Amino acid sequence: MTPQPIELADDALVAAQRLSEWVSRAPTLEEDVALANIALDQLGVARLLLQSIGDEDELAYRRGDADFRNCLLVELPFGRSRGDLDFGWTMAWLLYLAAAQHLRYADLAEAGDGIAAKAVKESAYHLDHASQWTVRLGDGTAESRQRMQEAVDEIWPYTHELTEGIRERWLAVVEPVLKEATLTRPQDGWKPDGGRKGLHTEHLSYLLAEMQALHRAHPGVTW
Amino acid sequence: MTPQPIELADDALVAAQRLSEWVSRAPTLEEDVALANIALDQLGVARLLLQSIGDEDELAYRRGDADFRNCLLVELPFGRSRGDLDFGWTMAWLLYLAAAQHLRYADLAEAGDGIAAKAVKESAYHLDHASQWTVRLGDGTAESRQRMQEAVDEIWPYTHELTEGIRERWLAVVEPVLKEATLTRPQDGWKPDGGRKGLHTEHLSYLLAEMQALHRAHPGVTW
Amino acid sequence: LEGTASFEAIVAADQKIEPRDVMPEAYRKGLIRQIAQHAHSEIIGMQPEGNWITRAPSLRRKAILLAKVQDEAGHGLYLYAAAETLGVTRDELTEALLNGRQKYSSIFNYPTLTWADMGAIGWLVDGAAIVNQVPLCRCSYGPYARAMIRVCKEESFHQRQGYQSLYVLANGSPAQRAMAQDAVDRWWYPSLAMFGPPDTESTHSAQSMEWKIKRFSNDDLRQRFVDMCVPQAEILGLTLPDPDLRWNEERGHYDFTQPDFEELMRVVKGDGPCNRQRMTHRRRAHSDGAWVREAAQAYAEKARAAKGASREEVMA
Amino acid sequence: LEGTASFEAIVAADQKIEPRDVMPEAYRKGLIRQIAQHAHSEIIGMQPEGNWITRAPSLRRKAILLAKVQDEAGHGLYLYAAAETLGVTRDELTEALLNGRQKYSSIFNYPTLTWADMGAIGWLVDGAAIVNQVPLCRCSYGPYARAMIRVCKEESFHQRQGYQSLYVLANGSPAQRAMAQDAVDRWWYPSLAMFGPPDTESTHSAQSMEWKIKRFSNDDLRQRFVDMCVPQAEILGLTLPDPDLRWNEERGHYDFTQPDFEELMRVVKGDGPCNRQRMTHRRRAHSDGAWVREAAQAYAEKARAAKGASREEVMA
Repeated sequence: MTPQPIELADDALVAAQRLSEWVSRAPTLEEDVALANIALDQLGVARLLLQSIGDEDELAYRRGDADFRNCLLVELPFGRSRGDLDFGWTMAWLLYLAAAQHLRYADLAEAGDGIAAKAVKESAYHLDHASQWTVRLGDGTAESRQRMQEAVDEIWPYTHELTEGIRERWLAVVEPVLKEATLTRPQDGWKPDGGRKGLHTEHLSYLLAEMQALHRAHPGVTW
Repeated sequence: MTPQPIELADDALVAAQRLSEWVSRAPTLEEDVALANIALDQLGVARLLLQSIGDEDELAYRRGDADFRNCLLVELPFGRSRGDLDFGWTMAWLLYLAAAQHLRYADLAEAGDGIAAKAVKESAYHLDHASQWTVRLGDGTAESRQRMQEAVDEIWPYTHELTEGIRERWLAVVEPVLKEATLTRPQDGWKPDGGRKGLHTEHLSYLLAEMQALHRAHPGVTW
Repeated sequence: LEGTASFEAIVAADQKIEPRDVMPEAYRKGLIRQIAQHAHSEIIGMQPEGNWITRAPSLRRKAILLAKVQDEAGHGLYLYAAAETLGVTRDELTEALLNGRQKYSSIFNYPTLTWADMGAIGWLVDGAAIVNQVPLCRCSYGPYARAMIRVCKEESFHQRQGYQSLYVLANGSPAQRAMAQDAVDRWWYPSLAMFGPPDTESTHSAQSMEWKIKRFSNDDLRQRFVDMCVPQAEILGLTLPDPDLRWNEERGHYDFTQPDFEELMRVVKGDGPCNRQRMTHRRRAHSDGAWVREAAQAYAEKARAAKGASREEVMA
Repeated sequence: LEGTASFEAIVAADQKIEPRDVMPEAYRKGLIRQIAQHAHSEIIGMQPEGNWITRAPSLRRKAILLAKVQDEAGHGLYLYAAAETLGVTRDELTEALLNGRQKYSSIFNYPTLTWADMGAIGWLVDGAAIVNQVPLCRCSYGPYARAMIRVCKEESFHQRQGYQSLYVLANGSPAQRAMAQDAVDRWWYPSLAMFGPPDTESTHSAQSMEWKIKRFSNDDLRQRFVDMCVPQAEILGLTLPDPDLRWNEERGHYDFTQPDFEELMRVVKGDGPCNRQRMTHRRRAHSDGAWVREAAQAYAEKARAAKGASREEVMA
């Protein structure tokens, strides 16, 4: 089953919003550049997809959380609690997300979709970036391995919704990375979902409140 | 100089909003009760004062941050960064705030103000609560002393704006508490202000965006 | 009368067992389990409602919600105190919550997604809690029964506030009305599940009945709750999400669709939408507060020592 | 020609000094200080603008702002690389920023209070930066001059975007217009202060001029900036907050009120509205990232060792 454009758009938009939290807070200056770049790519694809559906700002700024169709994974904070910003967690999240996006976009590009043809190249870079960091952190210090294992474990349950219909192909991408990173592949178990039906976590409404506050305070104007 | 009702109202309202962040996160269950109680008191006084000026919800939910007249101290996060929630920091903040509010309300109550007559008793309790914790943490463990000293030092600059016109009387309340807590009384130096003119820190617009998001999303309805 | 015979006589006479009375070990253990689970539920229950305090849409509603969540912390305090009369410490109970050995009510493993959830929780969740808890005010263990009287009084106040808040939404703008209906749709079955598994599968029940801890069966209480809610839903003008809900003249009760007990068991076992989040939140609050509790203890010890020293001075 | 004589000949001939050339120690040190301060300013400068990325009011503006802040990180990278050619490491420079020994531009110690600040910063702050920096594209030190060419190109792109964004606000709703005017009111004097103290009080200037690092005096650049801004403000339809601003026919320049240099000195010394916040943010980002940098280094060492080992195997 192919995901709807709004699903892919909301995945990318919410991912861009989350990634923006990293601005000026990355572990290295190179990573500040890289994370902003990935956020920009996600935002760019989100805009193209939203434009293909309707008015991008209307869709981004005027819908409530129950109208969003992103999977739960992208709305999670980068750590166990709201406000957390853990780099290992972010890389595990990006590994999972980019691997899925890359497969989805590749399928769509093959079917002749122009937006996906652009997006597939970018997501290949995101996947590569996240894979490299997963390996470095998994096979780095004792502390980084422990943090990375915890991150890949904690986010894993949310990958079921993310990879609906492409699970096997996705596993074929992700498992070798975890292996190279000397990390234990998490067990399947709990499979939270609901995002595609608008049933989100408690995190999304906070994310959207911040994103939409200014836009909503000035209805109908041009920026 | 007596502060305007809107200044006292906004101090109490923003303080209540900040204190609400503690709900279900306090170090002990007793403290969960106490912090919620103090937040409720602050909210109660804010409501009475706002009602004396106009429509409480219009004032609380429809003004932007530049229209708020609270002092900068109350809008600070409970720690060095947005999202922090440090208990020692909170108690230092409350010690400074409650000492000032107690003096202000006492003056107004003496001049016959009914709202202040209620508020002065509550602020006496807040002051006592914060004083006790300041002493416990200042004179507790090595870690708690260090954390408490850092908190009293970091928030101190913001007390100049808070105590305009009552500095000496305020010092006469606060200094003995710091002394009993075996803490060093911070040096005067930097004196940030602007809150009374609507020039706030970068923190206030985030606090208000969260507070106002739902109300603003449904203009003109009843709750 | 001494020992267990005395215990049975007291229970038979509908008198209260008090902490110093002799009681069967299974009675004591069962009560600890039940009171602790109840206390933990109050503590964890602060989270889903606490989630909306900073965003409450009017100052009046913010004050009401804040007061309610404060009451929940207070209920936690009474209930831990009641459990402590049975010979456990609050620290032990806290530890049992944090390590997952003791449970809390599964209802709190669902997310609060909109403001209307505050109304629906007040109406349905507090309503179900009251139906469950009112009989406990007459339970055989004195400290628990007395704690429940106080808890139930406050809960029914909360329940009315929740209902009233939902009523305003149900009679508000189309968006508010939709929000209210959506909340009821999401909270109805989880509320029904609060009464536990069907009587055919319920463990512990017979013994609890005999000891007058429990006084009605799960299914009886669930039926009572449904019968209470249907007319209230009509007044609200909201639909309960059960197409098979209808009055059964013969039984003198409403027929209704049972909740999905398999889902209940999944949530109890840890796989509800928010189990991990609630536990992480609780554990983090506990560990973030460790330095504060240690400091308070260190200070108290110093103060005691100083008092002792000055007493010695006086004596010398 | 050798040594300092060669250095002076190159400077005199308007040629570039390159890293391997001999240069006076004061030239090297002064350049390090200046380039480092410039690099640090790019890094700290990400914060005030980063503050509005998550709240940008349209997706297009969000993308523009995100790209701009990304460019600032990129500028930081080129500039640290330019400084490294003078024999310092990036770690040393980072340390000097974090411990406060080296400074960054004081303009970033003011808060960004509204979205209009993004426009005002683009127009005024980037505008002032460009006026300051364009002459540096011809400065005597090759790596710095080349970095500045790239930086200035991107900055002038940002400046146009900021101006355009402010133009939309100035021509928008009354609330947007008020927001734009307020932002200009707050950023005007801090922008004028970016050119540094008046020439009468400026240290280092004469030597920098001689060495062709600096090519115009602070006051000349400030005047150039004012002359540039006045007609732009007219097009925007916004007022610069200076009642004494007027064209002086005789001088062929605008007369204007000087910024409050005492305030500038207070901010430079650490008592601006956001100095502590900016430094805390930077220090926390650095310390939060320590485990990541350590892991990357450990991994790189393992990888090198493995490569070495496999080479040994091949050789054996």
